[in-house]
Amino acid sequence: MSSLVILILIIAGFALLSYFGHSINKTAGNIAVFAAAVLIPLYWFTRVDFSETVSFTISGFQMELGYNMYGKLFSLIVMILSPLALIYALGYMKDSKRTGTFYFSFLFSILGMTGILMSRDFISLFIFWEIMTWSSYLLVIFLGKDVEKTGIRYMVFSALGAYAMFMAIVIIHRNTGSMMLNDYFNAFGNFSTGTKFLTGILLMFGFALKSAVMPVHVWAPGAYSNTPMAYTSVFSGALSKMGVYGLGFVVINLFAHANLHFAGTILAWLGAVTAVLATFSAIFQDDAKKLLAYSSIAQLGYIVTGIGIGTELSIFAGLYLAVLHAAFKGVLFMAAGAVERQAGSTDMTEVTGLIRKMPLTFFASLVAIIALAGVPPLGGFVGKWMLYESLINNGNFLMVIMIFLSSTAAFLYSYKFLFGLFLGQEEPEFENVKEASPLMTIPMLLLSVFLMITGSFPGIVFKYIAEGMTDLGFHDVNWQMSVLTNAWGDSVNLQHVTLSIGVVFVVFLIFLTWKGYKKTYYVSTKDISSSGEVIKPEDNMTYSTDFYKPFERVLHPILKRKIEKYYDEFGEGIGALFDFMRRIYTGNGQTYAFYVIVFLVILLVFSKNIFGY
Amino acid sequence: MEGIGYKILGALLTTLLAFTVGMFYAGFRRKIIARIQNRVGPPVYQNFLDVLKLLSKKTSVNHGIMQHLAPLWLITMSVSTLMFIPVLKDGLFFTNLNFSGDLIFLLYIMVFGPLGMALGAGQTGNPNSAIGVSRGLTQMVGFEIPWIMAIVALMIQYKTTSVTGLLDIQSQNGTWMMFSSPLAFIAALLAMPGMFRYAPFDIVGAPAELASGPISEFGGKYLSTMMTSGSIFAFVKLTLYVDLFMGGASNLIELVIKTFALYMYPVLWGAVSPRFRTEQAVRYFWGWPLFFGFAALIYAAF
Amino acid sequence: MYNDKESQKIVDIIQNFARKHSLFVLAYGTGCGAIEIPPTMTSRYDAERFGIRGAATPRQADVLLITGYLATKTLKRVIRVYEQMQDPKYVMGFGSCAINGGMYWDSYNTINMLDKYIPVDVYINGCMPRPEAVIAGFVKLQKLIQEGKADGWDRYKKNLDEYRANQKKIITNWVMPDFNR
Amino acid sequence: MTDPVYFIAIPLLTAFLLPLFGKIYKPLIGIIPGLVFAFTAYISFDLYFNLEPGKPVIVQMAGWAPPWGINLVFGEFSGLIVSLITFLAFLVWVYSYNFKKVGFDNSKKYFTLLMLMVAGSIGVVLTGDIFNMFVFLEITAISSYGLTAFYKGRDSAEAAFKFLLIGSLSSTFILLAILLLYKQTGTLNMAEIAIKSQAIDPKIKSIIAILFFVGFGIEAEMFPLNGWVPDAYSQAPGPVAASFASILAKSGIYALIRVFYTVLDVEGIFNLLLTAGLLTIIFAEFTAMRQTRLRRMLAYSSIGQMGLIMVAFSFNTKAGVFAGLFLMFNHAVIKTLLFLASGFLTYSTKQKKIRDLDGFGKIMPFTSLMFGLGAFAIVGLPPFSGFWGKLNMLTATADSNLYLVIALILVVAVVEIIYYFKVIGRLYFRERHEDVNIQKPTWNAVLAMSILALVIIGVGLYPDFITDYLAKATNELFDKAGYIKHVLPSLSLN
Repeated sequence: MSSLVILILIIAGFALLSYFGHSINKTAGNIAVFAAAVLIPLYWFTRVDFSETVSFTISGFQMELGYNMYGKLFSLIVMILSPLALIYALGYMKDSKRTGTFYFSFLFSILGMTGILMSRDFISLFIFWEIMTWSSYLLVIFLGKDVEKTGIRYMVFSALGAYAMFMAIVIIHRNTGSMMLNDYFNAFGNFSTGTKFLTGILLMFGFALKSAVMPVHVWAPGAYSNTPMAYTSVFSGALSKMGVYGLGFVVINLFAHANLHFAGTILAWLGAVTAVLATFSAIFQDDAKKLLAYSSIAQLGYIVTGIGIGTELSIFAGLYLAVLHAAFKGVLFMAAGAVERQAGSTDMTEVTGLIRKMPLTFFASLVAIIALAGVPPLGGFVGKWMLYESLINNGNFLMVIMIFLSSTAAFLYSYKFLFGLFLGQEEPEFENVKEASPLMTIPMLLLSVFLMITGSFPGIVFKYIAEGMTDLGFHDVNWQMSVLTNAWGDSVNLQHVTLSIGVVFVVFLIFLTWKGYKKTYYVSTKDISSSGEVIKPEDNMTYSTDFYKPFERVLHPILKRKIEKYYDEFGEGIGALFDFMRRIYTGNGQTYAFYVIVFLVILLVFSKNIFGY
Repeated sequence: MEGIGYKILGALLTTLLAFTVGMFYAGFRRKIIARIQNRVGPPVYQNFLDVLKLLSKKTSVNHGIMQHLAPLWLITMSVSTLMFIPVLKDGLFFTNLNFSGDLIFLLYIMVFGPLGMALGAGQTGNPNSAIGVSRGLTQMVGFEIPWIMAIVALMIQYKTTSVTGLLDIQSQNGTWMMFSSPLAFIAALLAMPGMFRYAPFDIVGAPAELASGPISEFGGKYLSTMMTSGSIFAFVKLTLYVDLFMGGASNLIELVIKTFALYMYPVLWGAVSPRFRTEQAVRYFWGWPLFFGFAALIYAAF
Repeated sequence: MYNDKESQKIVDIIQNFARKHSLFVLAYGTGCGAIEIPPTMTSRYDAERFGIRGAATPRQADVLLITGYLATKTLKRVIRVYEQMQDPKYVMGFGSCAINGGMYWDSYNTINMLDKYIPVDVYINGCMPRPEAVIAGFVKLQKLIQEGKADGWDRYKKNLDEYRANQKKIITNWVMPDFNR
Repeated sequence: MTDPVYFIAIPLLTAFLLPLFGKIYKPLIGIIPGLVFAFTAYISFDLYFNLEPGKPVIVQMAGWAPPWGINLVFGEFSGLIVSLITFLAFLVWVYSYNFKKVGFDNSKKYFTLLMLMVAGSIGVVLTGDIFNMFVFLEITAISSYGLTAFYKGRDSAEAAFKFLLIGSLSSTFILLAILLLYKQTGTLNMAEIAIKSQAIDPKIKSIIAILFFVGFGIEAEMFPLNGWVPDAYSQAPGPVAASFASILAKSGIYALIRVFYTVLDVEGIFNLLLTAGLLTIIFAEFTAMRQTRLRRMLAYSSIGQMGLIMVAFSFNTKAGVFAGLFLMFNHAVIKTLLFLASGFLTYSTKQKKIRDLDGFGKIMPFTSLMFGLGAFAIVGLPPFSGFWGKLNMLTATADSNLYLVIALILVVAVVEIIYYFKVIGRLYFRERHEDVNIQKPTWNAVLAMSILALVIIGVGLYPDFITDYLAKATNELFDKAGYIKHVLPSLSLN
């Protein structure tokens, strides 16, 4: 049997095994999950043959599975992030109920993602897409919070996206008679203009929705923050990348080849607007999970912008950011989950001063935040740099400014996240908080090590991206292990950067620590200069409510219009319409009989119009 | 250019130069403000004494590892940024690593320090520090935008993103960019006082309301490191402006004259200004500076 | 204990020179002397020419100015502020109130001798001292620092028990964090 | 042994003899119908799998050859539907064999009526005589009225009365149409009418078509003729609602298709069917969304599915018919599962409100799982059978260049997702109310639901289990000449 099919079967098997294992007892289930976390990537890395294809025909539709290098790049994200998240989940979900369902859905969503990335035809793509959607839906509502609002919103928007794709798929089938992706790409140039736009835009809509592009992002904040954090790291890190994956091949394979660049530009603009507005929203969140959710949307905005611009460097940047975003957002959601589990809340106005209680979690978050903010010498900078350079080289100066605005404003929420949870005064309430279990910290630390390495040697990721881009039609992409170069020949040598920062840092670290080492005292966070007043342990002086109030005042004119409100109003309007429709069924027999007669009469009267004689 | 020894020596010399010049500039500032207020004012070397005194404090306290590291981040940022800026156009000692970084990189590395500083200030648990950080980050969003617009305008106009490249273009053309792209210069100039955090943009420190804001829990060696970093960073910013808009400098005297002239602008403005509220500051930056930034971009692109 | 200038090491001389010319002042302005600080600092008398400038928090400050009488209630705060300052640190007592209670010598809620509770390096005479006197006090302090004689911080550490005993006589509900340097 | 006559004869006979059996030995009332359903299912499968390609089994009643006698035609199309009906009837019996609310006192009534309904439906599908079809339809309808009023309550009676009112209108129109047809052609045999109908005055033919359309449309739950549906579905017992969806509605749509595909050749009727189907979908699904009671929601959803089937058949293409058949299969299997599961879910709640189901996932895990599975399948999520139906349906629509219809169907599918997932959300992710009494599903109900679930998953994973049969049935439906040739070997289509 083909290794691809075996991979799918292994994941499905582990899903069932975890489910039934958990219905026997927790240990059995956890062993199954752990085995899944180890064996699935092991199989993928060692046994899966990437040149293999499997084709079969179901119900008259030809289907084909097989990796290409572009899919492999994204599979890499899935196959590295998901097992880590699974291991994390073993710690995170230790005391939860219904863990069987959780791991079942978790593994099924991995199955969906794996399947999407190896699909070479629309049918299997759609099938796996839908599997991914419903399994993630089950996880979104897993905690039972806001089932009606968030869950339904997620499902409705996912369905809208999926069905847009579905419509595109059947129209493609109508026009090409085939469901293969390649047939579509090859035939695209010969389509009529209307069909080109219809299929392209519908597909783009479907994928853009998954990557939470404004204005169809509204499902994301609730969905990301309601899901158990163990899954959200995958949700935001890997699952949303499926949208990016799709956008990549739609925008590049279709629009670029058919000279419809402006469609990509529109997408890029949407991405930039998303980045700015989502960042602004993230700044004013009080819940760390919501903050991270909006931040995810913003980061996806960068990625989408990179993809949408469609030059070599910008796609490179987009894909690199996609990989990096998976890593750092994975860490951050895991960290938020660890805090939630250990301290009981992620409300940044309540939780303070955990740094000394959870140092490892803090360290991982710090690394991730630096990467997120794009500050050298960590990996995030590389992606930001390439994105800016590609935009500047391309002359998209307004978009550069928007991305800059967004990423400068990103410092605000980055800081707020670290400050809100880990810094500030220590509270007696959190006196007994312990560091999270090694099952939770080790995945975080592994990912942060990855982020640190990419700061100096992004080439380890570039290699796969360059391979993947051959499938988008960019052959011989130039990359170096640690030198970034733009189209104008300007470059940044990351090793010099790391070296210079590192040397200066170490020199001054030694100086600052050595100088008066014995006379440097640690004092508690209650010992602050407060006009001589002695702060009692129960008084918390940390400033965390309305943290960015001045900025909120500045942005008030922008922020007061919430797109959710329009959707809600639209929903209410539709609801009223439905209510009106419902009135047709009065429950009165005579009325129904009357309808029948009227219908008959109408038909008879208009029979000439209907039948033509 | 060859030889690792020269490189290290050059780096040390540059740092020393930046420190000295920055310290004297700060001293001049105090002196000038004093004279404007009809006072005698401290001697111009006063800041050296301050740093030395703080360094020779016998004890120091911190509230945890982040506070310990915060001054470190600041000075690392200042010195590293300095390494990637061509202090003089060419020469053995003062160009350092400027060939391996570009403007975007500089923009990003320049926020490395403030972020670390903010984390350290956050750990102290002092509400004034947190308020200061909140204000500082907000103000940063304000001034970064026109400043970036100016820079992007230059980059688009001259098709290079490296500082060295922009310097070369200026020496080839024989004109400074403040004349060849005046709109960008105006935008950058209007954003500049925000970067220096002098009045009317001294909302972060604001001794009267925030008890010096983020640094309120830092003393002794920490404060001295931060003051050192601040003076180096002031020099870095001035040199960057000079490199970008005033044709750089080919010897130290030219550099000092140009930077000092430029430095007088935020100083003198600050000497006679009260303080903005945070939102007023952001609104200021998103007003005329933004307009000139847009104008510069449009001028550059078409 | 009192070092002569000759017996100081060269490092100490440099350090003391820096300390002397860079005095960051934290004014504890509860007494009437607080009103004398602004003229001292501003154009008329311009203390900055001596390197004296205000500090916002005790962590950064070198000199603590006790500007007049101290109520028993505020003594606690003064001690707190003093202990938060970094060594070496100096205290200046303003006016008669800080020396012996002044016109409040028999008041039930002011302290009479500041030196019993925290070590005072320089007293400035007067009720209140004019800015000229304040500057004279600073010059005196500078001289003491140069000579290494401004060592109140050292005395406080060495005789902490004695100071604490005195402080606890006044402050009955003692909830201060320990001072253990 | 395997003769199509048994389909009708045995259930009819047993239905009337059932009270007698009950007199002999009471448990026989439960067992005998099972045997009968098992037997009909057996013979229908036996016949169906042994069919020679393109050669229907034709039975002449009472020795009269058509066109004078009544004949039964068990072809690839009708055979498929009959197999489906008998199979589901058997499962409904398995489920309701000891359904608690069907008390022993009433169970003979219940099974009598159920058997009558099944026999009638099979008759409708198999018969080759249009008047006979009317008769069978009446049998089905009348037994359905009885089943609707089974609980004897006020609401049930009202529902049954509405059903009766609309149903009698339906009968009237069909009868009128048959009369007109007979007047014009002088025959009642469908094959012969098919030949002669081309000669009918188009005006009269259009009137006949309209009358048939409205008459069968009522049975097929077409908008705006479907006022009876929600009441009947929600007031009848759970298994009865299931059999309405899987059996009654199927015979209605079958009759509609048979008449318009084979018997009458009317231009324009398919556009009408398309319009009616779309209206049905829109109104039913949008109404379903605002329902607060589970049964009514399912009933409206069922109407919506029927609308979808009508749309599929209205394309008049092979792909369309294939998709329509797939949808019929899905609707029959999945809706039956949903109704069966809802029978236990709403067992002890008087109002049958959706909000009473909070947290049932924990206390009734199996039934909730079945409901969830059915919901996943009916909204068309892979890997369940509903997906393939929808896929075929949409490709057929696209092949007919009806892009707006695709959009409409998909928008409606989103609506469907909303209301089904609301229920799932309540079932699994809400805290349950304090005072709920539940009824654990009996072992036979578990068996029935499991079989249906397995069919759904099996077809979902590998739809080719059934696609061959559907394709054959499609071909047969379009092979009008073949049908006539087999039924009336003496005549031929000129």
